Amino acid sequence: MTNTALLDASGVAKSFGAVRALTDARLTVAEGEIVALMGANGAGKSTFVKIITGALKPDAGHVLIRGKPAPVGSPAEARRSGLVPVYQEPSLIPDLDVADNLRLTSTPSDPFRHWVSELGITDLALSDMICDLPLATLRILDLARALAAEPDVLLLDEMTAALPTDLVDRVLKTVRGKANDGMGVIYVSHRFTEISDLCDRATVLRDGQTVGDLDIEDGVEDRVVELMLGQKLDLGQRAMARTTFPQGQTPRLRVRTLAAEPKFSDVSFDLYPGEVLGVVALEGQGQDELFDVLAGFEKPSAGRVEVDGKPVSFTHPADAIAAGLTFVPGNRADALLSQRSVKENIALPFSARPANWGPLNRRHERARVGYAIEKLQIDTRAQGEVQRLSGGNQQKVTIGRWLATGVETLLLFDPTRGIDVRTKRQIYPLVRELAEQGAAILFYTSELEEVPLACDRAVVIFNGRVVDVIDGAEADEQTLMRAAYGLTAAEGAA
Amino acid sequence: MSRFLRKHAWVSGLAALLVVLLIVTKLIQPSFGASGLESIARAALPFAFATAGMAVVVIVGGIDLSVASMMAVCAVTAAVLMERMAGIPALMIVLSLGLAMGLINGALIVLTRVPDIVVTLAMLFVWEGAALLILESPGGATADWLEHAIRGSFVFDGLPKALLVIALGIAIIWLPIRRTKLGLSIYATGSDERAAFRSGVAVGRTKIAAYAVCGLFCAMGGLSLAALTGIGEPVPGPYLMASVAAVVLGGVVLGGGKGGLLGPIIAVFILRIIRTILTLLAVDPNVTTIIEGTIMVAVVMLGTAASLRGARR
Amino acid sequence: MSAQNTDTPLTRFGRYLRDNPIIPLLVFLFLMIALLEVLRPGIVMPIRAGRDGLISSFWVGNLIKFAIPLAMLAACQVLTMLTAGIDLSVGVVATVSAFVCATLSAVWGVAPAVFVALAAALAVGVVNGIGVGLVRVHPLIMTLGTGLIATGCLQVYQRLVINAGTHIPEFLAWLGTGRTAGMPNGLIVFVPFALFILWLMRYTGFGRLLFALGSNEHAAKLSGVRAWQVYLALYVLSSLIAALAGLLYLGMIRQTSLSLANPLLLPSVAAAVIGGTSIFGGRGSYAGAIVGALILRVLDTMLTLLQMPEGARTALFGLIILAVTALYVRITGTR
Amino acid sequence: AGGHKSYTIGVSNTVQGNGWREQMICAMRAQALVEGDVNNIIVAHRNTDSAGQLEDINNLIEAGVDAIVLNPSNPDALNSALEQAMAQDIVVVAVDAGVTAEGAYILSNNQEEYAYLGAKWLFEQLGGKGDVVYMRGIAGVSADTDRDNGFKRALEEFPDIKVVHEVFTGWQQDQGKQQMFDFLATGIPFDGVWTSGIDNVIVDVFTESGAPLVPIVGADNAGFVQYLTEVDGLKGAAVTNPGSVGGAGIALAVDILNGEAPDSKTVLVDPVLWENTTDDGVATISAAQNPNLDPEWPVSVTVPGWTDYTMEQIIACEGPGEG
Ligand SMILES: Nc1ncnc2c1ncn2[C@@H]1O[C@H](COP(=O)(O)OP(=O)(O)OP(=O)(O)O)[C@@H](O)[C@H]1O
Ligand SMILES: Nc1ncnc2c1ncn2[C@@H]1O[C@H](COP(=O)(O)OP(=O)(O)OP(=O)(O)O)[C@@H](O)[C@H]1O
Ligand SMILES: [Mg+2]
Ligand SMILES: [Mg+2]
Repeated sequence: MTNTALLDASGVAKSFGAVRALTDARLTVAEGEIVALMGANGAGKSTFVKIITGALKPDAGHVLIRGKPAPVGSPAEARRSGLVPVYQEPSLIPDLDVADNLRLTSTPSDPFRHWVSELGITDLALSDMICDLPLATLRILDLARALAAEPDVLLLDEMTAALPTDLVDRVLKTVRGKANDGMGVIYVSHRFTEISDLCDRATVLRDGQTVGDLDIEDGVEDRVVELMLGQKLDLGQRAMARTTFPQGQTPRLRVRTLAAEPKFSDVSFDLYPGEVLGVVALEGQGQDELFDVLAGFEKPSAGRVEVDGKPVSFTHPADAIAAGLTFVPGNRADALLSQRSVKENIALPFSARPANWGPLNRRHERARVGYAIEKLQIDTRAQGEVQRLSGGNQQKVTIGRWLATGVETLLLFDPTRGIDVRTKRQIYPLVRELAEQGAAILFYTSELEEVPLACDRAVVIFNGRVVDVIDGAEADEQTLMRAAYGLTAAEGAA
Repeated sequence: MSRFLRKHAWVSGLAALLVVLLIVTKLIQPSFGASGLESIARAALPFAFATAGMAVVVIVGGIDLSVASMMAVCAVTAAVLMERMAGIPALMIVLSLGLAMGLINGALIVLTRVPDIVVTLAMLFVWEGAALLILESPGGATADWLEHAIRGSFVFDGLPKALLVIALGIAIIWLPIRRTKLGLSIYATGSDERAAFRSGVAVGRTKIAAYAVCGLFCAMGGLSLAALTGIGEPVPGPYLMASVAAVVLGGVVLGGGKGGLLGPIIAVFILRIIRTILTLLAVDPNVTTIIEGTIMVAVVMLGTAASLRGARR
Repeated sequence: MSAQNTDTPLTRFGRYLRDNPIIPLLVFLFLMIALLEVLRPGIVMPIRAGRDGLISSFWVGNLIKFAIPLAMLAACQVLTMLTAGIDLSVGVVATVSAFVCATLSAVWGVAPAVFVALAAALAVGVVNGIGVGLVRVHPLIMTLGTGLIATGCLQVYQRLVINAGTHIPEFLAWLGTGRTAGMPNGLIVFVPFALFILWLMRYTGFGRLLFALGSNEHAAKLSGVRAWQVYLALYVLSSLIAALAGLLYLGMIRQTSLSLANPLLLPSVAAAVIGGTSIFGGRGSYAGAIVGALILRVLDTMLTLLQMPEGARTALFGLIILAVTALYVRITGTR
Repeated sequence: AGGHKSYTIGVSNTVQGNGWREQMICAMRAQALVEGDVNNIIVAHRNTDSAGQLEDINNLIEAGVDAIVLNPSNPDALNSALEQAMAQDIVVVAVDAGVTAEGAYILSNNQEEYAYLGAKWLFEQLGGKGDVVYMRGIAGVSADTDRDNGFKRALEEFPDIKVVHEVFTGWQQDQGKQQMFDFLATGIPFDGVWTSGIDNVIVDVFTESGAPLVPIVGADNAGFVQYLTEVDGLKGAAVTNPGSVGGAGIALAVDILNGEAPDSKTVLVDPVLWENTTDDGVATISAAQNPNLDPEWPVSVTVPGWTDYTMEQIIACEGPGEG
C-alpha cells in the first residue's frame, strides 16, 4: 500500500433549499484501501457519493484525484477520471436489454460477463430486458458493470442492502479481491458485520459533516455509533421476551399447500395473533411471490388461505386489506408517492375506499400520522416531497403508513433495508410491540441476524417449498444459514 | 422465433391487421389494385413523416405538439423557394429549416426547463404564425420533379414510389441513428432520465437531437405536402392528433423508452386504408367519424387487453 | 438540525414564491393588464369610452365572463392531469351539451333538454372512465376517440333537428350575458364551482387519490385503492363539468354551432399547464389554472387590439405563453 | 333525357361542423335524390387540408364514381387528382370556389363580389366617410383571400373610409363575439361593421353591452336575417351566399353526364344584397326569413333555375342509396 491518496474530497457542501445535506464533508481513499462511509439515515452519504461522481453539483468543495483537481462535472466525466459508482437505486435503463446498457456506458462485455458469474448470477442472458429482472440481480449487474470499467475508485452506496446473504458474501469477496489488486473502494452500508469484515477504515458523517475517521479494529463499532449518533447507544439487546401460544387457538392466517407456479409450489404455515413469524430464504426462493399472493397482487395457482378460520381469495390488494392483511413491499419505490408529502403518503389508505372519498377527517389524520412519525422517528426536514427524504427515511414512511392505519396482519418484506442501526434497534421492539398488542406479523428479512432479534419462529423456504420451521430460541445465524441453503432439508430427507 | 414474435407481438399484430384490411378492400372493390395502393401510399406520405417525427420525440420521453405547424412552415418555404430557385438547393434549405426548427424546440425545452408539452404548444403557435408570415395565402409552386418523385410506381406496378419515399426517408435518417450511441441514448433518456444521466448520457443534448430529428421528419412531411398539392398552404393540416394516434397505435408508449418507428408507420397505413374502405362502402361521413373514433379506441383496447394478459409473468 | 435562519431574505422570498406558485402568476397577470392599459389607455378602467359617452361594457367584466368557461374546462384538464391523464373530449362534450340543449329546448322544453344534455355528457364520461380505468387505454387516445365519436353522433343528430329551431333557455342567457354590479352573472355559478374544485382537490379523500394515482399508481393499489373506481368517477366528473361549461357558454354566445366550444380545447390545456399543473401527474393547482385562463384571455385581447399581420399575432401569442411559463419555472424552480 | 341511367356521384368537402357547409351537403343529397338518374351518392365530408382532399378524391375515383362534385380547399392544389379523374372520364364540378384544372366545370359563389357588395353598401350607408371594423374569416384560406380582394376594391372607391380594427374571427362565433367586446372596450369609436359571416353574435354584443348599434353587414344566415327584422335600431344588410350552390353543382354534373353540358365551363352565382333600410328590402327579408331553420344555415335554401328539391327534402338531408 502506498501513501498516495487516490481520491481526496474535502470541504464539500450541498444544500437542497432549506435542507443542508452536506456542510463540510471530507474523505480520502488510498490505493488498495476500502473505506466505509458511515452515518445515520439522512447524514448525507448518498449526497456525498453523488457529488464525488458528478451526479450532483456541490455548492462548495474540491475533489482531487492522485493529488490533482479532477473534472467530475458529470457522471460521464467522473467515469473517465476513474471514479465509478454503484448508486443505491439501480441505474440501469429499464427498457433496454443488458447488452444495450453495456453499450451505453461503453462497458466491454467479456469482463462484465466474467464479473457477473463471479458474483454468483449464472442464468443471465445479455438479451434480457432490465425491467424483467429482480432487484437483487440488478444490483449485481450494476456492480459487475462498474467492475468491468476497471475503476481506480469504486463507490458502493448501500450496494448490499437489497441482497440476500449468499450474494452479499460473493460481493464482499470480490470487492476484497479487487482492493488487493490496488483499487480504492468507498463502501456505504449500515451493516456493521460487513464493515468489520471488509473495510480498513471508516469515515463517519453526521449532519452533513465528517466527524471522524477511524481504523477498523475490534470494538470500533461502539465508537462509530457514538460518532454517528453523537451519543452512546446500547447495542446488542439480543433475546426478546417470548410469548407462548395457546395451541388450540385459531391462527390469524392459515396457509395450506399454497402455490404460484413456477415460483413456489408448496407453502404451508400458520401465523397466530401476537406472533412474529420470520421467513428465511435466499434470493429467489419464491418469497417475493409468496408475499405478492398474500397481499392480493397475484393469484395463487393452487392452495388455500384462511384468515381467522375463514377461507379467503383476493382479486385486488384492497381485498387483502379488507381481510386485515397489509403489506410493506421490499422496493420502496413501489410504495411511495414520490412527489407527495410525508403526510399524504402515510394517510393514503385512509381514503382508499369510495365511502371515504368525501371530506378528510383532518384531526384524526394529523393524530395518526403524527403518531407514526414519532414512533419511527422519521426525519421530516424535507417532508414536502418524499423523494427528497434520504433513503432510510423513505423506508420508514412505507412502514409508518400501516402503523398509522392500524394493523391486524402485517406482511413485512425486508423492512430494515437501508435503515441505520439506531432505527433498526427501534424497529424490532416496535414489531414486538405490535405483536403484543395482538397483531400477527410475517417478517422476511435479507439479514439473517435480524431473525432472532424480532421473530418467535421462522419458516425456511427453499426452492419454493417450506422446508423447515425453526423456533426463535434456537435460531442462531449458523442454524438459519444452513437451513437457508437447504441443508437441513437434505439431512431431513436422508 | 417465438421470442422474436413476443418481442414484436404488437408490430406483427398490426402488420397482420393491415394485410386483412387490404384483403377486405379487395373484396369490397374487386378493381382495387396498383392504382389504389398508390393513392393510399401517397395519402399516407405526410402522415407517415409527421408520425415518424412524433414517434422519435415520444421515444425520448417528450411530445411535440408543433409537428403540423412545422410541416406548414416547410411546405410554404418549399413552395416559395422552388418558384424562385433550383429544386435541389431549395430542398436542402427546407430540410435544414426543419432541422433548425426542431433544434429550437429541443433547445428551448432543455434550456428553459419548461415541460415539453408546454414548449411545443407555444411553438405550435409560433411556427403557425411563421408560416403565415412567409406566405399570407396559399400559393407558390413546387418543382415538377418533386411531384413526379411521389407519383406512380417504381420498377413494377404495385410498388408505389410514395411508399419507397417513406421507406427511404425514414431509413436514411433513423437507421443510422438507431445503430449509434445516439439512438441508444434516446431510448435510455426516454426510459429513465435519471438512470440515463447516471450512466453518462448527455441527457440534454440527446433530447435536443431527438427534437431535431423530429424537425427533419417534419420537413420531409412539409415537402410531401408541397409535392402532393403543388403549392404551399400556410394553414396547418390535421397531422397533430393523427400522428399522436398513430404513434400510440403503433406501440410506442407515451412516456418514452419503448417502441420503434415501424409500428407507427404501419398504423398510419391502417388508418388510411380504413378511410378508403369507408369511402368505398359509401358510409355516411358522419358515421365515418364515429367509426374512425371507435376503431382507434377499439384497437388500442384490444391491444392493451392482450398485452395485459401476456404480461402476467 | 440544519439552521434555517442563516438564509438570506432573497432565498427566503424565493422559497415563499415556490410554496405559493399562484403569486408570480398573479403578478404576470397584473403586469399584462397594466401593459394593456398602457397600449390602450382607458380600456381597463372605462373613464372615457366611445364617441357616444360611457359604454356600459366594463372590460374587466368581459374578461372574467369569457374566462369562466375556459377556466371550467381547465378544471377538467387539471383534475385529469393530476392522474397523469388528459381529457381531450371536453371541447366536444361542451359543444354537444350546448347544441343538444338549444335544439331540444325548442322541442321539449328547457328542463328535459338540460337533462338530456347532461345525460349525453355522462355517457361520454362513463365510456372514458371505463376505457381508461378498466381497459387501461391511454387517456389521450381514449378521450380523443370518444371526442371523435361524439362529434360524429352530433353530426348525425343535427340532421334530425335542422328545422327544429333553437331556443336559448332564459336562465342560461341571464347567466351568460347578464351583469350584476358590473360583474358577469356567470360568477354565480363559477365561484361556488371553483371553491368546490379547490376543496375537492385539497380536502377530500377523492382529491388525495387523484394526486396519489398520478404519483404512483402501484403505491395507491398497495394501499387498497381500486384505481378504476377513481378513474370512472374522475372522467364522469370531467365530462359533467364540460357539459356545465357548455351550457354556460351557450348562454354567453347565444348561438349554437357544431363546433361552438371546440376551439376552447387547446387553451384549456394551456391554462392548466401555465397554472403549474404537470401532465405527468401528481402535481397541479386549480387556482393556478384560473389565473392561467385569465392570462390567456388578456393575451387574446391584447393581440386583437394590436394592429399587425395575423402571422405575427399568432407567433407572438406562442412566444408570450412560452415566456410566461419559462419565467414562472425560473422563479419557482418547479417544473 | 335518358331517365333510366344510374349514376354514382362522389362529393368531397373539407370543412365539417359549419352550418353553411352542412347546408351545402344537404342540398347535394336532396338534389341527387330528385335527379332520377342518380342512384348513389358517396360523401367524403370531414375537416382536412388539401392533401386530405386529394386523398378523398382518389378514394372516390377508386370507388368508381361517374362524377365528382367538390368544394375545393384550394384552386391549385387538387390538379393531380382532378386530372386523373377526368382522364378516366369522370365529370368534375367545383362548387363554391374555382379550380384551375383544365376541363373541370366551376359553379361557384362569387366571393369577391360577395365582399364588394356588402362593403359598398356599408360605406354608402355611412355617407362615404367614417371608421369601420373589418372582421375576416380564417387567415390563409382561399375564400378569405377572395373576399379580402373584394373588400379592398370597395375600400379604394371610398377614400374617406378607414379600417380601425381588422381581425380574423376564425369563423368562430365565440371568438368573434369576444373580439367585438374588446373593440367596444377600447373606446376607439367606429361607425360600421363588416363581417365575413360571423354576424348575429356581433349584434348581440351591442345589445348586451347597451352600446348604440352601428350598421352591420353579414351573410344571409337564418339567425342574422331574423335579427334584421326584429332588432330595434339595427340597420344592416345580408349578402346571400347560398350553401345550396352544392345542389346546383349536382344538377350540373347530372346534366353533363346526360350530354347536356353548358357552353361555358364556369358559372358564377352572383350574390344579392338584402338590406333593411328600405321598404322593398324589408319585404324581401321578411319573405326569406325562416325562424325554424338552424341559425347557422343560410336562408336561401335553393338556387332558382338550378335546384329542384323542396324545403322538406333539403331538411331531411337524405340522398339516394342512403338513410
Ligand atoms: N433532492 C433533494 N431535495 C431536498 N432534500 C434532499 C434531496 N436529496 C437529499 N436531501 C436531503 O439531504 C439529506 C441527506 O440525504 P442523503 O440521501 O445524502 O442521506 P444518506 O446519508 O444517504 O441517508 P440514508 O442512510 O438514509 O441513505 C437528507 O435530509 C435528505 O432529506
Ligand atoms: N440528476 C439529478 N438532477 C436533479 N435531482 C436529482 C438528480 N439525481 C438525483 N436527484 C435528486 O436527489 C435526491 C436524492 O436522490 P436519490 O433518490 O438517489 O436518494 P438517495 O439519497 O440516494 O437515497 P438513499 O438515501 O437511499 O441512498 C432525490 O430527490 C432526487 O430527485
Ligand atoms: Mg443513502
Ligand atoms: Mg440517501
